[in-house]
Amino acid sequence: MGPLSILSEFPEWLNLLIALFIGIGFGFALEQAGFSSSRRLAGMFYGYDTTVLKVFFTAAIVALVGSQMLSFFGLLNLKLVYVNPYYMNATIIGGVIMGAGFIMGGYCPGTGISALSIGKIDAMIFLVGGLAGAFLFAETYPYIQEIFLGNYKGEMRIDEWMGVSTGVFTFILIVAAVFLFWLAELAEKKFSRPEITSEI
Amino acid sequence: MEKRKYMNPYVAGALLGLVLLSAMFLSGRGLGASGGIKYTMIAIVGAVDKDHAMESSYYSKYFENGESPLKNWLALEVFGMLLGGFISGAISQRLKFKVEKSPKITNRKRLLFAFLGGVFFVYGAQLARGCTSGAALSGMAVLSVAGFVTMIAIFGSAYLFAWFFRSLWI
Amino acid sequence: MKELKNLQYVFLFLIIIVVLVLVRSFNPNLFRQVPGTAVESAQNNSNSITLAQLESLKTQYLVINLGSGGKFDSIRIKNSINVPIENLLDKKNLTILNESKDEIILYSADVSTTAKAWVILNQLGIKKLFILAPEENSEAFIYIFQPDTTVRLENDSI
Amino acid sequence: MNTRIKFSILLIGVGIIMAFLPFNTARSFQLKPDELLSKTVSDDIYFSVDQVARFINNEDTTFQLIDVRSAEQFKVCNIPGSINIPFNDFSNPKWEIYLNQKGLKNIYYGNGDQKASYAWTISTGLNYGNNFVMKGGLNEWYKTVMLSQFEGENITPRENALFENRFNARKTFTQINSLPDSLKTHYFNAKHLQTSKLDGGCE
Repeated sequence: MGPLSILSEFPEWLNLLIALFIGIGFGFALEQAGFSSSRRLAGMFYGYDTTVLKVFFTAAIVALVGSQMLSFFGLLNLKLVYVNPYYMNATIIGGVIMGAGFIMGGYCPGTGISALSIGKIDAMIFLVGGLAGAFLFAETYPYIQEIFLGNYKGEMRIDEWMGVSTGVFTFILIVAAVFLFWLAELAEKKFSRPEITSEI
Repeated sequence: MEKRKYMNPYVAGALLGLVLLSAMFLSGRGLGASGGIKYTMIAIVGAVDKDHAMESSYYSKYFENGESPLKNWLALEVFGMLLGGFISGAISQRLKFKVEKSPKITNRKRLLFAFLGGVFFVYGAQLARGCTSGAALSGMAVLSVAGFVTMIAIFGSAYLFAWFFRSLWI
Repeated sequence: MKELKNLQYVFLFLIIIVVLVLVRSFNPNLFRQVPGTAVESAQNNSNSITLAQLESLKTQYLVINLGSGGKFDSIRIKNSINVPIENLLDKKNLTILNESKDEIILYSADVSTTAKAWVILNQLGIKKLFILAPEENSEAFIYIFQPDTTVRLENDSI
Repeated sequence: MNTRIKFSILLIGVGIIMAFLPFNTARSFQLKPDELLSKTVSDDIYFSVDQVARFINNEDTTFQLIDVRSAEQFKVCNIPGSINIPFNDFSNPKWEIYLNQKGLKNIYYGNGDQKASYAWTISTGLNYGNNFVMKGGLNEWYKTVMLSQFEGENITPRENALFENRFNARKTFTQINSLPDSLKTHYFNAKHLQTSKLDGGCE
């Protein structure tokens, strides 16, 4: 019965070892998906390569369905799985800033790390910028505390918020994803840029 | 060099989903990347200017227990990511030092924007309590509203800004 | 046909999940209700019934005595059946409870035993389930607290 | 047939199964019925009022008392240090951080045993750690701790200790409950214990 580290009260070193192995799997999956290439990631926003959408939605749905199924079979206590708290202002403003950073840098932190591991120099500079960004945040923290803590909505869950059951919401999400996959492959044909896709 | 082929995106997505699922099952939490960057930064600040770190209300909480900020789930996970990416790159023969950019721009311009992008992205990630992996992906997998809103905000704003930065990429 | 052949692993996977879900769905040893239903049904003692109410009840009812051993027989009600709390979830007893269309009334010498059994059965989805209230309302405060403003807090007591 | 179509069919199939899952056990009792029943019949789940009085005199911080009576009753008097979670509001998720923790023993009490036993069964069923009931509730507390007097000629050391314990608890109870409301709140806040939160996210 999971989460194992909480219910079996794992010692700290074991939990950290798990983190290391999860990280290896995470880095491997990102690199294999081609997320180590900034031009491939940027393709999402110009339509010539939509790998991001496909990987992102497939991964979220697999994890969502998997965790719900494990919970249904009594193997995972979802109450003990962390649910991100929703601070409306911070989430929206932070998300918009992240979007701008994404299109400028061509990476997000996770993909940047995966790109660094195969020797992309631009990814290294991106991560140095990331360190600077984190430093900047720490130093400006007293001034933006109000935004950071404002409009707290708790650990809100979207199925409860919409008033449908988890299963029905999952189904809606899957249908939306399948539709987006279809749209994405159409876009790849319409906006194709063979001169870029052949290089990456 | 032979043609480097990536994994099918759906298969890779399923693999990533299984990694996320095992993080939930084993540790009761999602994945994260910007957190690892934050802990690295805190460790650097702690090493360079310990006094400043102890004074600031932001840093001091990470030094309270007297252990290195790098002895942390997220920091270890990010270290694992480097290993995992390296293994994958080695298997698929993609290990190579290079600056990846559109041929139409200079190296200097690419690196400048990469730096700026990093500053923006991680600043935003700190504000939103997570990046694409920590907030959007992991959040969506547990159906948190925060996850969906982060995802929409990131991609929505990136599409909005894409037009201004198109010369960087196409 | 060729296309279906391509999908054989997909269908195999789906069929396995369906079978597992069905097996799980018919597992009797599983709580399915949300605890909120128990809290709601027990609001303001609406799940309790007094002896007088019971005797004036027109419909059929089934009285379950949860006492075992020495605790049995503190009150005597005709037509009651004895189900010691240890055996509450035996298949035979659960069948009786599940198939009963009448009101089910639980009682035992100790109100806490009845209360715990009530929550368990409520969460198993058994309807029309009541507790036989003890003589006097056990949840009323029978004493009156008199504030004593003359006592001063001593420093060591906080 | 390409991978997208295969994956789409697979995901939609799983989605249909998910939409028709007959029940959602995520918020139901985590214990199996037979496991819960075997805990129910055990006698280890009770604390006597004298034991609770001793906890209070020793300022024991390993337990928290949970008063499941209504807010009005709680305001009139309560055992010092307890927190009020009215049973009518028991399933409100905001209480979960107090109830679902492993560090402290949760001791439930009402006026009698009925509501505390409901609360005990629900918390135990949800697999929250360390649940207990103060046997007899506040009525028993009043009868034993507040009103009992020693009667007889010779007092044994054992009885002496017992009555001293009751007497001290009685004093604390009267003192705290005689305070004006503002000071009472202050006292509770001082006793308020931090509960741990789940780890996760990118923080």
